[in-house]
Amino acid sequence: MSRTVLRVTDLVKHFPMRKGPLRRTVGVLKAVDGVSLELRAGETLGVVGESGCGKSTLARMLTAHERPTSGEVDLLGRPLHKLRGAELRRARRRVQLIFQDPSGSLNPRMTVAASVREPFDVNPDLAPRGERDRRVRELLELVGLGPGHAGRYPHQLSGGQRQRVGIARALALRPEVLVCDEPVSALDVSVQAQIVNLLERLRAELGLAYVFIAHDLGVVSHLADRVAVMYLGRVVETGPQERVYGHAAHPYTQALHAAAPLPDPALRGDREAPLEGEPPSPLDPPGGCSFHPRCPLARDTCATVPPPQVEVAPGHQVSCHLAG
Amino acid sequence: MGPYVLRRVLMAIPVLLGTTFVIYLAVYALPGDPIQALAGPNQVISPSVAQALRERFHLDQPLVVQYGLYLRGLLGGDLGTSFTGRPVTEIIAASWPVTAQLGGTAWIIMAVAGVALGVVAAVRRGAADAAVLFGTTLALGVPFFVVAYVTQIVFGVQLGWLPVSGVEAGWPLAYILPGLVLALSGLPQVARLTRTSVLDGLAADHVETAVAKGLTGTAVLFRHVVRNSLIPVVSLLGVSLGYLLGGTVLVEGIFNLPGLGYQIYTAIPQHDGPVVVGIGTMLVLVFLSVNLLVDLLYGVLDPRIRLG
Amino acid sequence: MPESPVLTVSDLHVRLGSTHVVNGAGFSLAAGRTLALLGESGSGKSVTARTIMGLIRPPHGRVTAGTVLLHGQDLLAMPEERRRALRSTTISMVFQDALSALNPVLSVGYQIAELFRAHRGMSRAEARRAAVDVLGQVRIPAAARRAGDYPHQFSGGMRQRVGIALAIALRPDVIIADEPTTALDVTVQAQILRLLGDIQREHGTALLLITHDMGVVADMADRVAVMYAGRVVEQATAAEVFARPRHPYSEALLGAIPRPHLRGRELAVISGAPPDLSVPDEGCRFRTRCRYRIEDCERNPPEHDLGGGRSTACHEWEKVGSA
Amino acid sequence: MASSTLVSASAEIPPTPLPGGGAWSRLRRRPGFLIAAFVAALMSAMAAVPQAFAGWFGAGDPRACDLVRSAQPPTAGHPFGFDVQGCDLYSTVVYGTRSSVVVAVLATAGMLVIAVVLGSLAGYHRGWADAVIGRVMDVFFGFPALVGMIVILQTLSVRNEVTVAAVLVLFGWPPLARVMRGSVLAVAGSEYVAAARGVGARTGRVLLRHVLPNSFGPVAVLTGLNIGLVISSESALTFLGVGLRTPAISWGVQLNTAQQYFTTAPHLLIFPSLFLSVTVLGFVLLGDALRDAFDPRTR
Repeated sequence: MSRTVLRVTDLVKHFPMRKGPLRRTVGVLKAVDGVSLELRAGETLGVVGESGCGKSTLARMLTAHERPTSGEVDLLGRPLHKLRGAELRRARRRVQLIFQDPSGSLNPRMTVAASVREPFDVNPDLAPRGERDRRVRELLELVGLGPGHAGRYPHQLSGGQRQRVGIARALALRPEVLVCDEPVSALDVSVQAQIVNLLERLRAELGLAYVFIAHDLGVVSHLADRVAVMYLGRVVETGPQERVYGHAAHPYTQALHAAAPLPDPALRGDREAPLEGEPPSPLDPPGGCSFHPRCPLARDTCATVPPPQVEVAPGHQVSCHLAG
Repeated sequence: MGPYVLRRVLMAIPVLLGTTFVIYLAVYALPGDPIQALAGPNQVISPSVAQALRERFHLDQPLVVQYGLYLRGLLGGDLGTSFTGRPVTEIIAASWPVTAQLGGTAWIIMAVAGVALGVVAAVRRGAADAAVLFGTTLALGVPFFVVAYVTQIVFGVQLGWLPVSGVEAGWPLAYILPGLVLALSGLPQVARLTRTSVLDGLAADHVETAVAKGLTGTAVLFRHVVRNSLIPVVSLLGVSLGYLLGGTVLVEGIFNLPGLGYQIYTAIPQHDGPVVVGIGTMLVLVFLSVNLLVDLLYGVLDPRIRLG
Repeated sequence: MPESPVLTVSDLHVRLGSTHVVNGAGFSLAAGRTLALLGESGSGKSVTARTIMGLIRPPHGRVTAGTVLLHGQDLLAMPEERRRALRSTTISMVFQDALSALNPVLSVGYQIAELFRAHRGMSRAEARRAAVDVLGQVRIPAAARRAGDYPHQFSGGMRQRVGIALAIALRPDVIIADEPTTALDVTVQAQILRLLGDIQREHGTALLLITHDMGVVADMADRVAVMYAGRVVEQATAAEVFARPRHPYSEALLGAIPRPHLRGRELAVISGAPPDLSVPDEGCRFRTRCRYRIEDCERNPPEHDLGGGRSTACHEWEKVGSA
Repeated sequence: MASSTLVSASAEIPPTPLPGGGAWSRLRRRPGFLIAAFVAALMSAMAAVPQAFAGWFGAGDPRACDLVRSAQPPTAGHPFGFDVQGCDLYSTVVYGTRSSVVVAVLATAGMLVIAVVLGSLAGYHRGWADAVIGRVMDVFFGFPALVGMIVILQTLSVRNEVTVAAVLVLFGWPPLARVMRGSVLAVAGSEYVAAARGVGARTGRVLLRHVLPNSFGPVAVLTGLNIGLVISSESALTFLGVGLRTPAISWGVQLNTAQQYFTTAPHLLIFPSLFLSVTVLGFVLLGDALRDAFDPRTR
């Protein structure tokens, strides 16, 4: 088994909610509430969940854009959130974030070349001054953009091209891990396929490891080796792709699969009744198992006792009273 | 609604303290002799008057204490005494009705005309829009005390239609011209904000819903466009009162209307500092109170603000 | 086609500014059935829907040609006052983003009651009761109390139920739903789609479902009209399109969706980008990205009727989908 | 068919025309902008080198006065006539441009500096800086501006271009700072700022390369209008007697004097008013043109 590049232990992010002129704290938004994960070199970990489950906050903590309330992200053997200053800047090069909105993640006043060049300018040790332009050209070529695109501004590019620029910029730092936060959700299906293919190819060529975050089960199933399902700030199920897709053990994962419309009219009709209700507010999550108010199988204990984590198969863990 | 009102009222308190403190600092705590500053550079003050004033303003006490005492006096209705010996509150009592009538007239003209012009410009577009934009630019561009003069000469002196000086003719006659001129100080802003706001309103997605519901054009326009668009305008109408209050100094001065602004206007050349500062403070308090009311009204109009 | 159509759009051309957004779109919707209008962004599907509702108006946009027949009457030729009376009563619309589609400063009860007052002449109190009743029909719990709430106080799914309530309140014959679940999470999407399906069955309403999601099409639609560059390039039953597309674009779209058996393989991509619709073009709009391209593609292909209500706009349709 | 992911992107269509980039070319085509820019430039030139303009009709020195000609109407060589002191009104009015424009430029520059610094601080660092700056802004929004300026100016013993400008700044910065704050807030929350941090850029670079260039636009667009309004306020304050004082040559002073003579010598009122109005209008129109060109909503 290959080495672990990213290990997340008990990661928690609570946002105090303040109100009024005195900014009193009126509650705590538990965006991420105790997440532990592991990512091995060259592997793709899919993270699936609905809006508000904390997957974006998780992405921002993995890439040091956000500091956790508690818990640690261990990146290549170094505790990312204990580092400061120059050390932190060096460490975070190894893990880069790909953003969801490709038009928002590029400075509208910088050309493609300037955006991709910025990592070299702020990290002078990456490449000597004279080589930077060549490196920028190589990176653009690597993501499928020609020299003709280098002088353009973001608004002169299509959504897919912008996402390629964002990927090129992240690759400039030679990271080992890319955290992709819904990188294709804003794109049309046909463009989505281009970016998915590109990411797959880069992984093979550069030996990258991905944390691929999405609400779309289909894309994750295509890319991921392992999958983690999040609900209200927690990972409720994690395991190899074929287990989580083929033998989902958590009622929420099962409901997600049932709710996802499949592109095959023949399968219509034999679908289960959709899950009731909507995810509760992370400001006031239900006690016990946080899924119990929507769970079709909930029992009395689910409302009071937090579920234990059960290993139902090798590497396949589920947090549910009914599992196992 | 209750918590919202309470919150707004509580939020007004630091502003009240802040504004009075700024005035206090500028007038009594700037380097130099505040008594001389109040009196102006050329005024000779007898030592006994100066001593009396020094005691009155507690200038021998530490700054915070001074401010505290000043504030207590202020809230107790003490706005100081004119160099003529008359308490400022007395002057205010005698002159506020004129200002209230002038300000009220101007405010109504500004609100009605400003909103109407803005709505017409946004809905009609084309020539109406261009005319409103041109007119508001002109009104913004020509300083309105210049307008005051021109109006006075053309309407009062040349045409002789309306009184151009004093209040003998009473309301409304004596207030029409000065009211119109004063309204000009805020009208362009109101008209322009209304116009942009209605344009935004017309482009809002929920207007398509209203059309898709099969409502008539007027119902869509007034219930779903104008009503929503006026919410930001309401807050500007409060802020615009600030322009009007400042403008009264000029307009009452030029048209000889014996209101609060007129008192400031005549006190300045006489270097009667206490009158300027006292009435100025009074106007600030009026402005703050009106804006508090406007804030509350805002909450009534917009449930997103009220219900958080 | 066996059933009689309630809504027939033919040869529709719409311009927004100098851009020809819709270029000869045509399709028909049978009573009580669901037609999915499928396309990517910029395909003109939303503009087509809004044109049917009469929401595209000068100076922003202009219908330059075409007819929209509702129960045989051309909406585009009708005086505005008659057309207005048909909105919500005969044809209505569910919008994509319910938060922006609802007036933020009016209670949802008021916004629904407005329909009954405008079209049924009900009193304020009667309309209010009717509104609460409709909120109950879309399964909003405690409808009577919630009628007094404002849109921002509802969750995303509940808000879209309000949007549906507005569309079904007056029992129209046709509902146009413009990406009604795109802004929603997958479990909520499933609830909303089921609700739409149930209502359609109960009321016998015809549904024009605008979507970019092939999963939603497979789940909901009886028939599909695939749009590309403002034109319907293929029309067929849902089963037919998924089994054997007859237009290169439909084929490519289907190939681009990740599916279990494609794991570890490259997904099919459509090379290039959609055409610039402000530049006139005599040929097939898809030809620059098409792998079946031949010389004939410089002429815009006619609509080939393949029988059984199936049609495609491709010169080489016989070769498509045979792989 | 699933062939060339990489080639395909390069083959995509050429760029569409810039959405915001055409602003300058749009601007140059507007007659309003050209006139306004001309007036603003002319007035600025007149303020910089009044002697180049004052001598056009022969008499060039505003201080060469002859009480005998007090308040005489226009004559040959003296197109605007004479003021109460018997000075050539044309040259006094020309020289009056200087103090108005100097005050306006000083005040606007001061407001911009404060607005950019405090607005960026509040919008970028949030937290207590934002809270404190917000409360201070609330206090200054709590004044009817002209009243506040009158109260403070009348207690100042030194009143020149600098102190008047300072008081105008004191009451004029909050609206600009609020615009700046909002715009910095939006940019600071954008993903490209996060991305820049992600590749290791430090705060200085993030602010200078990413935040400021993208957030200054809305404030910059307000400067034209602001200069116009400042000139208008300055002349009103001076007119009331709390602004610049004689011997300063200024339109406000001229208008104040003219007040008493307007029935007998209307030219005293007409010419300074005309210059004042044209100047303010020029800058306001300039501001309008800028806003129209950069704000898509107005089109």
